[in-house]
Amino acid sequence: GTTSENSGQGNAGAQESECGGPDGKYTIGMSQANVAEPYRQRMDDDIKAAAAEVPQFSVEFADAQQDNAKQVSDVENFLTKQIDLLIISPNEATPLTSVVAKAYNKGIPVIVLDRKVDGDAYTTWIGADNVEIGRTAGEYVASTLLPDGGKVGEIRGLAGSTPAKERGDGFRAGIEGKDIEIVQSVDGDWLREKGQSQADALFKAHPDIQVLYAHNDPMAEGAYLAAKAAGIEKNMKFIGIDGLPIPSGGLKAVEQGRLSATLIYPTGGREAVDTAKKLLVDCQAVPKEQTLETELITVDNAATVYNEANS
Amino acid sequence: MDNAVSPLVEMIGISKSYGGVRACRDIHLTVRAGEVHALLGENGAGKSTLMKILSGDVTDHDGTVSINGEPVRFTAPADAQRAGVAMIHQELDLVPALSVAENIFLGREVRTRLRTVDRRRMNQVTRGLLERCGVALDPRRPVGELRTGEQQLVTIAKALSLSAKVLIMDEPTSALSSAEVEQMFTVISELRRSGVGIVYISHRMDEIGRIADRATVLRNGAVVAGFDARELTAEAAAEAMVGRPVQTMFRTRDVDPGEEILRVTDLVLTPRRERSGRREPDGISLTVRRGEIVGVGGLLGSGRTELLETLYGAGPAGTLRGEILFRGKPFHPRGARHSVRAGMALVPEDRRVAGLSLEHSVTANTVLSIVDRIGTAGFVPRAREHGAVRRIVSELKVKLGSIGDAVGTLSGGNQQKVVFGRMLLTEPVLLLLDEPTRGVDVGAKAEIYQLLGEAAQQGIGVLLASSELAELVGVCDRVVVLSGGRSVRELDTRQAGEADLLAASMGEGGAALAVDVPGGEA
Amino acid sequence: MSTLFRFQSLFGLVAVFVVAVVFSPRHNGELLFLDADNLANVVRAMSEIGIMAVGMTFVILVGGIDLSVGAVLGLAAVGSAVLMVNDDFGVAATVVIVLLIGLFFGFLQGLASALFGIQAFIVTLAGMQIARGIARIWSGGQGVAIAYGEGPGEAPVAFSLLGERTFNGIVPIPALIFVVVAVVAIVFLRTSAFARHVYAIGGNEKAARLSGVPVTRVKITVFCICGFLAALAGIVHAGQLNQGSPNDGFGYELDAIAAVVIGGTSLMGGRGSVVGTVAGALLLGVLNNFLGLHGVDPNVQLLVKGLVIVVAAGLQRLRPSV
Amino acid sequence: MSTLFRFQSLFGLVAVFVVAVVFSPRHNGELLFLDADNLANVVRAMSEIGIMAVGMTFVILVGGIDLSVGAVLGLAAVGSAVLMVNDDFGVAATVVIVLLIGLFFGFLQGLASALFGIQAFIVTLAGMQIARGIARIWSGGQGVAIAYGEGPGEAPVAFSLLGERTFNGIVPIPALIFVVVAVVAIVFLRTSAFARHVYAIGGNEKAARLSGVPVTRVKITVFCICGFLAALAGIVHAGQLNQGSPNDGFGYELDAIAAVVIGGTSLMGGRGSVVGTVAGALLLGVLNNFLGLHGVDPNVQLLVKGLVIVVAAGLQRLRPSV
Ligand SMILES: Nc1ncnc2c1ncn2[C@@H]1O[C@H](COP(=O)(O)OP(=O)(O)OP(=O)(O)O)[C@@H](O)[C@H]1O
Ligand SMILES: Nc1ncnc2c1ncn2[C@@H]1O[C@H](COP(=O)(O)OP(=O)(O)OP(=O)(O)O)[C@@H](O)[C@H]1O
Ligand SMILES: [Mg+2]
Ligand SMILES: [Mg+2]
Repeated sequence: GTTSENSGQGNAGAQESECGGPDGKYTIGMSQANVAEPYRQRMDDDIKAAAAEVPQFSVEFADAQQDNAKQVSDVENFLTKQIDLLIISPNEATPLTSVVAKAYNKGIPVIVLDRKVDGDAYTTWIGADNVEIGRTAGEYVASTLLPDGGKVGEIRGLAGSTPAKERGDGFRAGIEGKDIEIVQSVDGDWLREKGQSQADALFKAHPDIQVLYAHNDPMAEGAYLAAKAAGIEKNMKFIGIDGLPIPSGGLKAVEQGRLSATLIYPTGGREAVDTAKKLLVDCQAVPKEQTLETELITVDNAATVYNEANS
Repeated sequence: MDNAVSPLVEMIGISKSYGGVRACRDIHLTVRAGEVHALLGENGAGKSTLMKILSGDVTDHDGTVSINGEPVRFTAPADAQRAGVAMIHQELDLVPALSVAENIFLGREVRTRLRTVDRRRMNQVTRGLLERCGVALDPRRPVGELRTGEQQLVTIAKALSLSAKVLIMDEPTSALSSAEVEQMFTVISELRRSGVGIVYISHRMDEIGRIADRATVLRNGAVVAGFDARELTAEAAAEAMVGRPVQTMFRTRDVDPGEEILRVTDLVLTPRRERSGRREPDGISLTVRRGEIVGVGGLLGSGRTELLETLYGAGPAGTLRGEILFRGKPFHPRGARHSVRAGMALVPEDRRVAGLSLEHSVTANTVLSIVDRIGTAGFVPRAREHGAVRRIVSELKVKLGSIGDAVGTLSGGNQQKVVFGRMLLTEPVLLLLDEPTRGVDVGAKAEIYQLLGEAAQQGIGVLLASSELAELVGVCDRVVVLSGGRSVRELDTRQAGEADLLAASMGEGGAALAVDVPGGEA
Repeated sequence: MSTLFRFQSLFGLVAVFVVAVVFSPRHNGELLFLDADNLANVVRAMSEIGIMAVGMTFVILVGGIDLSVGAVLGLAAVGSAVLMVNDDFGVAATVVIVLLIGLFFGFLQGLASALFGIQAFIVTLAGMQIARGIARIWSGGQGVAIAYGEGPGEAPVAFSLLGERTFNGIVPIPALIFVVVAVVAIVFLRTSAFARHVYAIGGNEKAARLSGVPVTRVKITVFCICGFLAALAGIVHAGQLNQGSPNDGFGYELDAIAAVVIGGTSLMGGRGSVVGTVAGALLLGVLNNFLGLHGVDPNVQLLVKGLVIVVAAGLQRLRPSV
Repeated sequence: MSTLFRFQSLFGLVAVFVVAVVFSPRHNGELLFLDADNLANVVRAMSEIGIMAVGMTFVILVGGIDLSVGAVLGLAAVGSAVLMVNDDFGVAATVVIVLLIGLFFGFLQGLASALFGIQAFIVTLAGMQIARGIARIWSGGQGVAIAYGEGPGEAPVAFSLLGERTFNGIVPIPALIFVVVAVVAIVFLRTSAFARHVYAIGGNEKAARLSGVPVTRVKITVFCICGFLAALAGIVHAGQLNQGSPNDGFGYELDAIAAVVIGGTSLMGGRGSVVGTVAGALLLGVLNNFLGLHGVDPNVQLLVKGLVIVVAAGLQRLRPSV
């Protein structure tokens, strides 16, 4: 974990490629871990939209379907085609490290999005901090929703996945020292329907829950549906994470009052294209790490943020 | 000889039940070295079950089996084979995708020194075995490409290859025509001379007198009689089996045939894709009138089955030339459903493969062809359905516990009657029968012939393909003889006998007579 | 004997149910498992799988299999959402169109399998990918949210009924739909001539054909039924979750097949019943609920479910064979 | 005729290959598809599926199916990582233990299916869940990273060979392993008595039993072979990706089955060959590569692959039937 290495310079030593400048045409390969997660589909969409504004860029997408091995092949195919820049949102770190290094060592700039790879054989990493997001959520619950303490139910992401761990740990740090009890945690596998059926059982066992914290918006929405079916949705508040600016996303859910709050987990898609532009067109250096800020969304700012993101 | 002291095989007090059915009850049976012991009995009498016990296929039985005086208890067919007992099964049990040689040596492959399969040696030995059975087949051909009769010969060769001391033959000739049967009898005589004990099961009574030394008759799972086979007449054997004198096997009747319902002229089928093992119609002409039973004769592979399948629309896709007039109108076979609706009905050659869903009830199988017609709005009224089944079951004298029983638990002959009954329920005007009495006991045969007569009486036309000369001569009014997919001759059974039929099938004078049948190449 | 067989297919369900009752967690002395709400939840949670499994039963009875139902559910969910939200169709029109899509998809698969003789496993494996691909393209890859109201971009409120409960707020509508589908299928399979053809084809296809059964037509029809019911499940899914996502229903086909097989229907065709399938689906539902109520570790849940499926299928073997 | 049939199973592969060459994208006039590195990548990418598909061929030849191979691959990958990294086993010991685990898992499934007569589909569907469950529990739910070195917590460097290429850095080791496995299987299936028994059981199980073929033993053995090869694929997987994760190999079983079926092996058993399976796997590999090189939209790729699978399976139907 290198977190403080904002070196300011792209690792120019290993970088043999020359910046082509504004006259070139550039093919960017975007290797996505999977598009079944709305967040990642939105990442692709953001990249597509941002790249459309850069006339020198054309982007090709590959979908690894949650399979590390397929993602390795996808990157290999990009290398065969001799792309000019690789954007990768890795399925997992270790399995993709060597193929990313291979690309990087061939002189292809590599932008790693969201999940990292091991070592430092890449040009830049862009992503958000899940622990930070979890902590923000916890602090919001402690300060605003339950200033006098209370009971919280948690619906976690897929057991064993890193974001689930970090979003859980961060939340606990955020409510540290307050009189807030997490009465039960269940696994929702990131899925809306799983969130719903798990919440069915959760509310059965703990009808007195005051806040429901879900590791993503779809599970929070599922829990809301379960509460509504049980007729107790007015007795509690729902918080999710992701805040995707799409019609089925968390921003709309907050705006329409189903969720009390969500925290933006930025996709980094636009930032990745901006970075690519700096590297290929503007011939500028980029920092090794670019951490994206989260934003707390409540009914006050939900509509504004949604419209901004889709303008 | 020591077989006077202890017989080759001694089965004592053998009993075996399937659920409520007692297939064998306290049976005693001995087989001596160098004898052919015929096992007779109606369908379902327990012959196959008894022999499956001897060959280690059925193992949960009561009673003891001794080989050469040694009590044995087989747990698998392989055990029995090691002890020198081989069985030719009633249902041809071969693997279609494997070659003839691979089938013969299945489970006992010849290996090279590298432990790999020694194909050359296996093919060589197989060639010899097949020669002994009087058939020239390439040992490398997949068995699935062979005709039923050829497959039966392969199973015989397979049994020979075991060099067994005891050889059980369960209806080995049911798919063979007379020439192959003769060859097989030669083989059996050889085996007998070399001291092999043979158990021979057949429903063809004429065979018993010719080759058997002794005969044991089973009825309802129990031994009811033992004979010296040389003194056994077909009538006496039949009576012992059925328990009462069997009425005249063949009908004696004189019907005035009515209008013509089928006229086939110069039928030729060119299949879209060649399928090996088939002999498609290649110039067939014949007619069938109401109330008439027309036989289709010919040697193994002369194209009888293919003719019936083509008429019924159940053969392979292809171009038809020539003309079919059915009930006076041109008929274009479009598939079984279409033919059934038009008034045709086919009783296929192999009831297990093409006739019945063995796990399903007698009811479900019997009404299958009319199930979408007996009700309204696509629903099946139970009462009417059961009524129809009960009526046909009692008309055909099907022996069963209840009509809800799985059809697979019936004996072969009764299964055949169920297929027959299903087709009768469709009220056809033309019945196409393909070897309808194969594996059927004398009693049931007589009943089926009677049914045929009654059907004809009611104005149905029948086209009957058979390998049994006696059946063709005894049951049919006329017989059309096929050879190589062509109709080569037509005989009137009032004048011609079995010998004429055989001669015509073998093609003696066939070339000359082919002129009788117009067309052919045209 | 056939009574015994039917009884056996319910045996596993009863056993699991009893275990769930006996070991139910308590709350203020009440058995949580037997709570009316909880039981309603069990049925609601299984209703989509159950509806699909009923259709699957038909396909399996003719000796086929349909791996595409999960993807068709996703496609139908997407279709429901897109048609109502983006294209402003009414509920009735949407439902009809989506059901027809499912039916047509089943039809194409039936055609490929019955007419061209390609094995159903492979046809529907491909169909699964194709349905997912279409759903992804149609939805733009994202779940389409269903908001209710009168305006453009909003779905008619009537559709939200699918997320509601009736009879004093106890019986979930999806559960009711499941029950109706099951009852219709049970009656149909017991009394119709079509059902006889289905069983006959599964029992011996060649014999059925020679007996005049329209084999190809029946086979195509069962695939149509299966596609239709998968689409119905997809509509229910969209209504329950207020969203249609192209990823919905992932892996559901295996649950549906498991329900059918646990219910005693043979994958070789020719034997089985919808009653068994319903029992199989409920067994899986009770099992899920039981493991969930106890908060069993999800990994252990996988193990337990695997074992229960094998044991349940093994019990079926005890039925009398011919 | 059997030559023709063998030719036909390669026909699809040749067709797809020719299309891939003709429509290959170019770079400086070179055909990118025919680039040695690219061809090596194609084989490398298919090597795991290929190895599993060889084992699957045996199971399918006896009329069975094994849905658990993907999960067993994951279990084996986890096992390799955990044993070397956490438990400090050497490469040889690890490989042997993991292969034995795969073999034993196959053995248990074979036992349940052959001895107790539970349908292979359902046994291995359950086996799939069980293997995943075990893998999750064993790994703690997380992928276990494999770092190389001499210290504790590091895997022996020898294992990293699996990620390397040989013969001037051209031929990937996994591809080599795949070729060896395929050649051994082809020779074995052509020459051994065991293979005759496998075909016989698939073609007519009753006939095989009556001929004295040890049916139960052969059936259990093919499941052992399949489990063994799935574990081998898992080891290769771990070596290629430097990690063993319990989620690895998800859905691979369907690719493996598709490779077998495209290769002309009948799911009914009794007919088919490993040559065909290899051709089927390569066809899928070339197809993936072709679609990837052209940057075809991933959703459209789903559609195209589905269609190609159906067409390829349909082509197999043209072979002469017996
Ligand atoms: N597997 C089985 N399950 C149930 N009943 C059976 C089974 N096999 C045979 N039977 C019954 O046992 C009895 C004897 O059958 P078996 O096959 O021995 O008769 P068979 O004398 O060989 O008749 P056939 O001349 O028709 O071949 C019959 O009533 C039959 O229905
Ligand atoms: N390889 C095959 N492919 C398709 N059908 C076959 C094949 N082999 C045999 N058959 C069908 O099975 C039937 C049974 O063959 P069999 O050897 O019993 O012929 P047969 O009845 O003695 O001769 P005939 O042709 O005179 O009826 C064949 O006539 C044919 O219809
Ligand atoms: Mg018999
Ligand atoms: Mg014939």
